[in-house]
Amino acid sequence: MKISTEIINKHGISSEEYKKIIHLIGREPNLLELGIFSAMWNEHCSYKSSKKYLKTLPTKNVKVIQGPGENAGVIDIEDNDALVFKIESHNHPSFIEPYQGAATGVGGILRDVFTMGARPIATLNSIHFGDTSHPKTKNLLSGVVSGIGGYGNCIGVPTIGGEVKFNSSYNENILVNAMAVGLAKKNKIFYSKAEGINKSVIYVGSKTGRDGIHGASMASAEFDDNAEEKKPTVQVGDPFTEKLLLEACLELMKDDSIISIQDMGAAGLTSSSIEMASKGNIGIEINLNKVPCREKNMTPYEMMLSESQERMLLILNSGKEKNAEKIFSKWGLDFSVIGKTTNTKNLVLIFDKKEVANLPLNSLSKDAPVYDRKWKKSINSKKIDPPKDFYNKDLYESLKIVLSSANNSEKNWIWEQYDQTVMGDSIQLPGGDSGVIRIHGKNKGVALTVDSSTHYCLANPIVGGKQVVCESWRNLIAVGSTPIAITNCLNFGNPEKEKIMGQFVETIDGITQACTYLDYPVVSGNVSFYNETKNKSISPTPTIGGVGLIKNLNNMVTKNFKEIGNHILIIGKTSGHLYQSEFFREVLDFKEGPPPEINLFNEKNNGLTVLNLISKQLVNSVHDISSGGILVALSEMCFPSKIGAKITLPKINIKLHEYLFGEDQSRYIAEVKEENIEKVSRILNDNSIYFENIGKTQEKYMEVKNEFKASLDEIEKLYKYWFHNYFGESI
Amino acid sequence: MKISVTVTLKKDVLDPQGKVVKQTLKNLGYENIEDVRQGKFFEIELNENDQVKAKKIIEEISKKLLTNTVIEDYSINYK
Amino acid sequence: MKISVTVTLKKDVLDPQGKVVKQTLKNLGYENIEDVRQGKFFEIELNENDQVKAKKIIEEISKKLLTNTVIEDYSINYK
Amino acid sequence: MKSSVIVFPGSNCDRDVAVALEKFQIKNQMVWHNETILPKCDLVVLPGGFSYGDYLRTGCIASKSKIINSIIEHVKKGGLVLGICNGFQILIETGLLPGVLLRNKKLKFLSKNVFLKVINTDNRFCSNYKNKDIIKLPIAHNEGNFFADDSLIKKLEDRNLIAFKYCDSQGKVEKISNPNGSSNNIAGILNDKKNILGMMPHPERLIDPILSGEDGSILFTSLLKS
Ligand SMILES: Nc1ncnc2c1ncn2[C@@H]1O[C@H](COP(=O)(O)OP(=O)(O)O)[C@@H](O)[C@H]1O
Ligand SMILES: [Mg+2]
Repeated sequence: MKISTEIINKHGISSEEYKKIIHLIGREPNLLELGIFSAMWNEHCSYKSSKKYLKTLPTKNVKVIQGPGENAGVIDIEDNDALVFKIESHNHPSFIEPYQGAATGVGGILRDVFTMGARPIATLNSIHFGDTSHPKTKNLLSGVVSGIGGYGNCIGVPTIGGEVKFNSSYNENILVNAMAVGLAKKNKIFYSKAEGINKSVIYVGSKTGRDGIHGASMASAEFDDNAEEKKPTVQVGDPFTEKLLLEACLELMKDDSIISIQDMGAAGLTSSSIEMASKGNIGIEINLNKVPCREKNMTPYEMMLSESQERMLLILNSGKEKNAEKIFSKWGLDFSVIGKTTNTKNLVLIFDKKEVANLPLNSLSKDAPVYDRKWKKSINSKKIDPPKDFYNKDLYESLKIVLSSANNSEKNWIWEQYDQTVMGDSIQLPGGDSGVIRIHGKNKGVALTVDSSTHYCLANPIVGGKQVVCESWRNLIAVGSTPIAITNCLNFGNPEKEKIMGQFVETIDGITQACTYLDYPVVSGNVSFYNETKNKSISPTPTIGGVGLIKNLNNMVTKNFKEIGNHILIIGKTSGHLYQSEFFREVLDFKEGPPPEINLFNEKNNGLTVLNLISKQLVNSVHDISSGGILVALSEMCFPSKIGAKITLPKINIKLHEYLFGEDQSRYIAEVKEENIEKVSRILNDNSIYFENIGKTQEKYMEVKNEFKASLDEIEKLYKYWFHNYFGESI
Repeated sequence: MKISVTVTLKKDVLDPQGKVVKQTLKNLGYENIEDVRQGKFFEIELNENDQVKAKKIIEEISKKLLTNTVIEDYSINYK
Repeated sequence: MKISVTVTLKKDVLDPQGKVVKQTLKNLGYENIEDVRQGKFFEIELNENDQVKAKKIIEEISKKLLTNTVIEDYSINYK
Repeated sequence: MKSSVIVFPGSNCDRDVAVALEKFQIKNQMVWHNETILPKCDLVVLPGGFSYGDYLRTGCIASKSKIINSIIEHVKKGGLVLGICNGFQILIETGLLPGVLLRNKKLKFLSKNVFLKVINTDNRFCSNYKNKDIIKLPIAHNEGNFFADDSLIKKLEDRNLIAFKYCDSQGKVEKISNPNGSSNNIAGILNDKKNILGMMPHPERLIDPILSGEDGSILFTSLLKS
């Protein structure tokens, strides 16, 4: 069959790229081979637009065991424990089918983690939706949340944190980013690199069906009679099978059977087999008749490009097949020897005893196209005058507006749909600055957070990139953990547009600056481009998943106030930056202006000093000040224990609203007992840190002296039930 | 008027539930079960005597609410 | 042979799913929905040509597995 | 005291409950659902999770497992059985406990700490709750809406077979403190002989002060005493 230009186009391969294929393999590919190229060379697998810039990210420090390039990143958390983690997007599928899209997103990221020999111990998610008034938002939100829960709850991994944001730029392109964290032994990490010739290549897990067959979607009409029947379908997740796969893999990993292992994610069998073989610089031969299929008469094209979930590819040491098969059949999973490693450095596919594809592996991986896309500098948002009378706004009314907005209200409606406590090691549940999971059987823990920064990044990608890394770092500090490393998911529009590419390049610049300065490297991640519909792109949205270590759980803090009569300190300097703040946005509907600048020196100095105070047990509670500013942060510290606060504004030269709602960075609020206040002040002074003692905790009232005094119950109601009201649910 | 709607998964869409039910039946000794697919069934009581109007309403709600048309099909049964 | 089984909740058993569907329909403006009850639907492919035998098997598995007879009824449909 | 935790495909609280049992010096072993003979033990625990993915009906397919017959034998001989969450659902599908567990009234998975009133302390699972009958435990389920007809409810109430009811922090049992819509706020029930307890909340998840509470511990120490 002749490959027409139309078929090539429909595989998303440009004419330049097609010429390159012919050059690389010395002939025209057949349809199956074209499909394989299209899967491997697309943006998702090849990172052809982003590679150049991803290389600039800092990826190493003394704790990093494995940086980007494997299924997930790995860091050392001492005592022979290693933490394996990664974040990934499932944006497009979730927009089409929110439940299944989000569910399979969670399934995919969990596989990335247990492929490496780690038992998943926590998941987090960052989800972005359009305006709350947009007709699609409600369905998408409830579908995504129940999909995330549906999968994670069934597997039995606690969801320990996340974030949810609403913004019109996501009206037609929602974001669903899922992060998984696993625990492994440092000396028992499994990698995907194949080794050795004539080793068995083994397929395990679910059967292959016609799920989400890439590129074939439209092309199939031309080369198939019963096109309708073979239309690609949305992937449906089967968390039950995944749970079995998890247990079976971990059981097999107890001995030394496995040479290499790779989950079948995007581009299924194609990318997994090619990645394993090309990393090992060897060849691979697969007999497609051995692939377990769900439907009758599946073609090699369908088998190679299917994205059926819950499948893995293994390469085993010789003689280990029998034992492995026993384990997988005990768990009721398919197990099939589908091929072997070879010394040809080619991918060879056999079907019905005929060779149906034969491609040099280099042409699919190392020689895949890499682009140096054109980009232009972002036009950063300038300081234009805000509405003049903003300082006439009633403080208390403004606080209520901010706290009862979709973006700033409590997300309990969401996290209550996620099992947060399974596995019995959830020390800090969603609702704090970071989730904290105890390392099973020990008195140490890891702190986990995901953060993004839509408004700031759109206004200024470099500052926004820096800010989101710093916020993540701050969230980890605030619970008393030492930040170690991050994973990141970069969600952007179409990189072929100079403006979007510019946002991407500049965001990475900001991330790199902050990560480098804070010694907070990137160990894994994912890029999601083309989040764009009808020429309207999403705001640039880097999502940062941060991980920190708490060596001694006795030195952990939470954000809720502990006692009445303690001092309240604002640590870090407040200069009252209101541009891009929630106050401007929610109360005045004013969205212009630059985001707050970040001084990395202060960020680090403030953070490390706060960490020091926590580890000396000199502070009773800590919360970082982020969106909404001091007044919102203070409210969040009051609600959980129903302890109020009475504050007096320091005598400084900024306006009330600026002080209370400003979003200056690198700040924390800390609760300090009378007996410790001198020591704390001394430590802060010794480290040249600016701080203010603004008042004391008191009984169930939130009070700004001479301004307002309000009962916590009244404010909390607004904060807690936004989602219930949105869905018309009784409380 | 009583009307029932049956919602089934489209062909080629994975049916994890059906799969487990089939396997369980096999384990229970029912060897000749070739396949099981699980769907949903709705019995709707509608206060509408006009057949045509009723039909329109049921069609609408089947599409809008009862069925996830990305992965499911429906069929309506007027008794 | 293809056989389908419909499983429905008994009349006096609470049906949280049906109730929510009904409420949602009302919220969507379908005022004349009197009641919605949700059940399950199974399509079974059986490798058995003998009608009588097939019937016996399906009866059995409906009772043994597909239905919780404490709260559910089933009906079988031979096509 | 010896216990057996039964592991079904899809169980996911099996390790958690084993950890809890061992913490309180109950010698435990894990038993695979496909075994036909139950090892000698005083207590059988059916753990939480999603056995068989909760497909078809929660607990239904697990209730057809090979091990079930020997659990029924164990019960007949007066042995103890504790079913937590999915374990409770399995006990109901097996017929060892009456009633049925429907979807939560809001049709959503619900994971949060709830308050419980211990209604019956005169059994081998709850005796140590005598001194503390308002407790806090987490729930995490999709199908915990216990439903029973009037006569069964009456029987459970009359014979004092309800172990736990959802309540508020003051111990008031009201509709507003009912998270999932269950009849009479029921969170856990006993069989006639009181050697079987099925409950939706997870005692094994709150056994340590660092986990924001230890009210679950009391259940395990009660068992140990018995
Ligand atoms: N989708 C979600 N899933 C789970 N937890 C969430 C979700 N969204 C928000 N949360 C939790 O709500 C709390 C507040 O979130 P956020 O305002 O983003 O925190 P911060 O400003 O500290 O980054 C955090 O503990 C977070 O984990
Ligand atoms: Mg925070």
